[in-house]
Amino acid sequence: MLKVSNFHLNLPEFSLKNINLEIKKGEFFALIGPTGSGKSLLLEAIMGIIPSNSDKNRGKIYLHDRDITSLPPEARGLGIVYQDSALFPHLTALQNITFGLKYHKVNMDKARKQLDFLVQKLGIGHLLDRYPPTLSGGEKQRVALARVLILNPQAILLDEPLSALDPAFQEEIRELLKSLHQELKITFVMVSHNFPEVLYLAGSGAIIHQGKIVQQGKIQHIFHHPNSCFVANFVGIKNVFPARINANKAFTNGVEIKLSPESGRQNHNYLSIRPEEIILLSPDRARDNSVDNVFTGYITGISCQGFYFNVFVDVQGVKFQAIWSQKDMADQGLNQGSKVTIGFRSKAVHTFRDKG
Amino acid sequence: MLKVSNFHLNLPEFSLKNINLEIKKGEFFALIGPTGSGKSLLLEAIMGIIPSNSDKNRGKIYLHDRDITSLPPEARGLGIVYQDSALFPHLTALQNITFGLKYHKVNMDKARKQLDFLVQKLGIGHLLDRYPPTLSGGEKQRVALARVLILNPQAILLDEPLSALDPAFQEEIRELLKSLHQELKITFVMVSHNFPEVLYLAGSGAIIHQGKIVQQGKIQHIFHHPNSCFVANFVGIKNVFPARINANKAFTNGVEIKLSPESGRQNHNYLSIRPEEIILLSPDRARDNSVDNVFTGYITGISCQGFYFNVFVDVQGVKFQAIWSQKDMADQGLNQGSKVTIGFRSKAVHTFRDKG
Amino acid sequence: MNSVFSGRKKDTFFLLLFLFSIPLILLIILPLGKMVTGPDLVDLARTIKDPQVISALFRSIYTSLAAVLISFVFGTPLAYLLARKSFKGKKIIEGIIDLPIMIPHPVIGIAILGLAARNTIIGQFLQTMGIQIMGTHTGIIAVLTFVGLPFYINTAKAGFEAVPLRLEHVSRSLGARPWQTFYRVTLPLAWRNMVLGMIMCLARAISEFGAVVIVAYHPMTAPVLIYERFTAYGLKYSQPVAVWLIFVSLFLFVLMRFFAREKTS
Amino acid sequence: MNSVFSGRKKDTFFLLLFLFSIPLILLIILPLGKMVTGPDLVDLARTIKDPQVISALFRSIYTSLAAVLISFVFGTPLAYLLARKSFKGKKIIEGIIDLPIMIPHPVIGIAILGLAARNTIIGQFLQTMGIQIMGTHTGIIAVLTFVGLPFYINTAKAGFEAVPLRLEHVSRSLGARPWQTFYRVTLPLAWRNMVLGMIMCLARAISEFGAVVIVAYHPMTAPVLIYERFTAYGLKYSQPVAVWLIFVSLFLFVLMRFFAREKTS
Repeated sequence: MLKVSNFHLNLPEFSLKNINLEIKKGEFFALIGPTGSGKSLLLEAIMGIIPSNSDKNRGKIYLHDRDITSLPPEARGLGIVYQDSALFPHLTALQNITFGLKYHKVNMDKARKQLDFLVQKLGIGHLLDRYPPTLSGGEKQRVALARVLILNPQAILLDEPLSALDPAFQEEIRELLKSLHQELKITFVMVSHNFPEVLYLAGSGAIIHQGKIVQQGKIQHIFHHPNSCFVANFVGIKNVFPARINANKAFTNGVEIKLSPESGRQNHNYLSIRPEEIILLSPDRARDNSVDNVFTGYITGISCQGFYFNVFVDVQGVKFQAIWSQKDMADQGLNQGSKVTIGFRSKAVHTFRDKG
Repeated sequence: MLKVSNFHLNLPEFSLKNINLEIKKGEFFALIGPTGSGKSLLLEAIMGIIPSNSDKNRGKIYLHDRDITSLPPEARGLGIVYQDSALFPHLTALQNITFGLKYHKVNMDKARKQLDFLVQKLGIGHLLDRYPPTLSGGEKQRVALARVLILNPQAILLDEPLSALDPAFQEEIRELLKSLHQELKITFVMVSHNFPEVLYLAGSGAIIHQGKIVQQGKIQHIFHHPNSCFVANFVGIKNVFPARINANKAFTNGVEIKLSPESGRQNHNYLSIRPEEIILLSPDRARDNSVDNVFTGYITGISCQGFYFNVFVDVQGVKFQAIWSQKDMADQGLNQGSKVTIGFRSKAVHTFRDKG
Repeated sequence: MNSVFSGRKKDTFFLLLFLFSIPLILLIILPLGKMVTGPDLVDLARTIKDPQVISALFRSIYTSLAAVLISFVFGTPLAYLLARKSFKGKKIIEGIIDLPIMIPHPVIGIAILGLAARNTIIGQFLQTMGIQIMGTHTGIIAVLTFVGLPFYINTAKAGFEAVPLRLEHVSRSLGARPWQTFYRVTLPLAWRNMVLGMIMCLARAISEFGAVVIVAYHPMTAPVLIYERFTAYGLKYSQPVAVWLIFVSLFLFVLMRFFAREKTS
Repeated sequence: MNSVFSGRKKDTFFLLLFLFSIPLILLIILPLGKMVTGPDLVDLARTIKDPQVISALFRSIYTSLAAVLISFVFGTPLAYLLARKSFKGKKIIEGIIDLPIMIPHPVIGIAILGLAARNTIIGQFLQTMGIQIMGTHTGIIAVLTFVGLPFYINTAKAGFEAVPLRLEHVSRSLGARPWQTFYRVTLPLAWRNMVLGMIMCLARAISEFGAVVIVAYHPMTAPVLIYERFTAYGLKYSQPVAVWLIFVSLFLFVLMRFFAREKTS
């Protein structure tokens, strides 16, 4: 539906290189990357907002097979919502929402119905006569969403829509985006650097690093099967170890780890295990048959993260990091220095090749 | 050690009201509150940075029983680190670090040793000749910490030291602060609106709301025993219900909840349970004797939060929210609509009185 | 003035700063204050009935307004262009815009007169069009536009720059073309600066003397009349006219401060 | 200029803006360009050997430098005070600082002369001190300080405001007193704006004519000399002096653009 093909963009101080994306209709797609990776630049390029000091050679962007590469933003049929809402400060919430109507051939009756629907859905009936500076962050984002939604764009681009909000509003707007996506089947393209948020909202996505797409696919797949150390660290896989891999076994620092039978691992040189996959075994359940990697080690560090603990376990010099609940820890009376038995399924061990 | 007594501060558009704090030597103390609650204003007032349009009547601030209320910032013996580091852009990292030395009577040998120690401890040896604009966020915060630490202030004030950093740097600086506090026994006063971060670093703290301190004490105590709906929501207790309380029982929407024996509950009208305290019981363990509140309900919502799920369970119209692991959910094959047995200890139920 | 030091006991530093800056403030207010209070009301009343004074004041006002209008019509597009686009030669254009502030005032007059000299292409073109510079309103307006222009363009440009680019992008994304975006988003958010710029341009134009006196001693604008009275009759006779011109300038000035203040609040 | 439109096919809007703004750019560069290229090199060479021209140029430069020095010494504390403190009457002081921009130039001269009139307290005080205004360098410097001052103060103030207050707070928290903070933090970060302000003040002072001609026809500053040559001998004889004064102004101007550019990069 939205397709970016061999897209390049060179700015004096930064460039996007050979971007290829394909986003399906009705999908919630995430462009994920650290600050300065170029993700917002790519989003604006899709919108048609290209810095004037960029060059000309820049591949193609298609929307429903229509080449929109050289169309101005107003002719693309896309909508955008920024983290700071970017509401027009001199117009009321209602005037903001209806701003775009006169540039679109819309039936006024239909538009009025759509407006009523959105006002109700977004819960902004009481805000319509107010000016943006008097609105809270969450209220601003609701109005900004209404302003875009009323035009029925073919896709809505979201530029870190939650990052400028207080935690309570973040949750509120996140739920709202989820329900808009599920109920109205809108195609969303969201830029974010917050992985939990992406995991909650998006179905698929792409990781951007230094202007290049380094991995794309289903979010759950990226989350569990990173293809490089950068992605592994970025998605919060704390256990990333260089390893020598030999058929269904991996050796890291002398520790032998069983792998699930799988082909194509010849060149792999890293393994990764998500910390929540590493479970605490009680001594009597140490031979749980679903867990085929079992090790004994010592706790070298515990840090409380609210309702769970990050626990560091040293197994023959390999430092595993696990996430265990308060209850897990209390049941066995664990402390710094305690001897523990840990385990993880061979299926939870992911391997990849990193050239770095 | 640091004591704020009956402190008031009136600005045209905001005021701090009757602030009382007592911070012990070597403590990591957190001032916690939402955006605009006045927490940074209080921190700057402790530092001696008072907006010039404030009034004069403003209680007392003591440092080691010395009244510092009317001392200028340079005479207070405190240090401050801001979220944006506030390094001097025209000076190298080293010049930034040594900036304050000439205003303090320090033995140059001692200062040099201290510098070597800090450079090594903070890992900034390779940055000393660089100018702040060329440093990353995490590097800037390390230099800013060194600049303050080299003067051995009696306490270090931290103004949201992590909030401007990328997630990876946040973790790095958080660990650094933890280890500085543990190894050097420095007194820290940190402003934050991020509860997990506070929980990780601070021992005690105070919650500020609209310029007033609404609760103070040990962080763990605040976290589990909020004294108002505002604090309960702020610290992320998702289950806050109005309740009629009768000796050791509470009734909320007709559901009877057992309480642990405790006195002084006569006027309480709310109860709260942290979501991680609500555990999923397998039908065969439904009479686990440590869990004395057991209910059967239906799952009305599941939201994936990365490595755990937020699950909403409806028990006779009371909507409980629980946090369960992927494994918990998978073991029982739970989905939206599934019938589940949940339980929590009577000790996990906290009650309080809210006037609102 | 006391409240400079409120809330702090030891603000000696700022007190010193303040004491040190008193001479300059006196340098400005003493001469002006003395002059405005100098002439008696009878003199002032008699002066404003003098037809020569009235026509000079009105000539100053309407030639200045014409310069403002020209600056507005042609300067607004340029200000917006400079605020929004980066292109090769932009620094040079910005430099050219600032030039009139730097050029000595009689030199401006001489340069503009020189342009109309009969032995040049431009001069011959102006002549065939029937346009006279020397001693005409056209010449005065050209000179006043020259000196007032940078004030309008720089102030309007600052106003356009203060409108977040993102708002224009959002407007485009909602379907508005560039000029629709300019009209519905940029203009309403920048108009206060544009008005401020026009007032500054007007004030600068009304106060100009050195360039005008070269291009047109007659017909007389107010500053030229003041100069003539001073040289012909001395200080005392020039003061009442000067006071009236100051009143006009002060009125513009109060207007300007009003707009400048509203903007920041 | 082509690159205004690169990267976009349909930037007709900005092309139109650009075309519309051409007349103003021509209004500035045509007269100046023509004048600078007008006089032949022989005329220019002869003019610069004229002792009267040399002494007028140098008088302009050093009286202007004196005005800059006074503005710097007394204006810096005021600029810092205005940038950092909010107090009752601040708006009024800012208004007073801006006044000289608004006041018609001959009026400034008349006002300053009026101050020294013998029948006033200040006039008598000046007389007992042996200070003359009329026809002296003192008078010229007073007038040039009056007109140049706002340019220095406003630019320096903008420089001070651009230094984050937080940096000063941090400096204080590290033990530096207010003046130590000013010297080690504020000054190094704001000096570029201060220099820029001094250059603007200098340029404004050098270009002044209307106020100077009232206070001191003799000794002649360069703009007065140009005016005299124009009235006595006509356009052709005033141009070479004007060109030399433009060279001085342009030199200042290039300096100014250089500092202004460095600041933004």
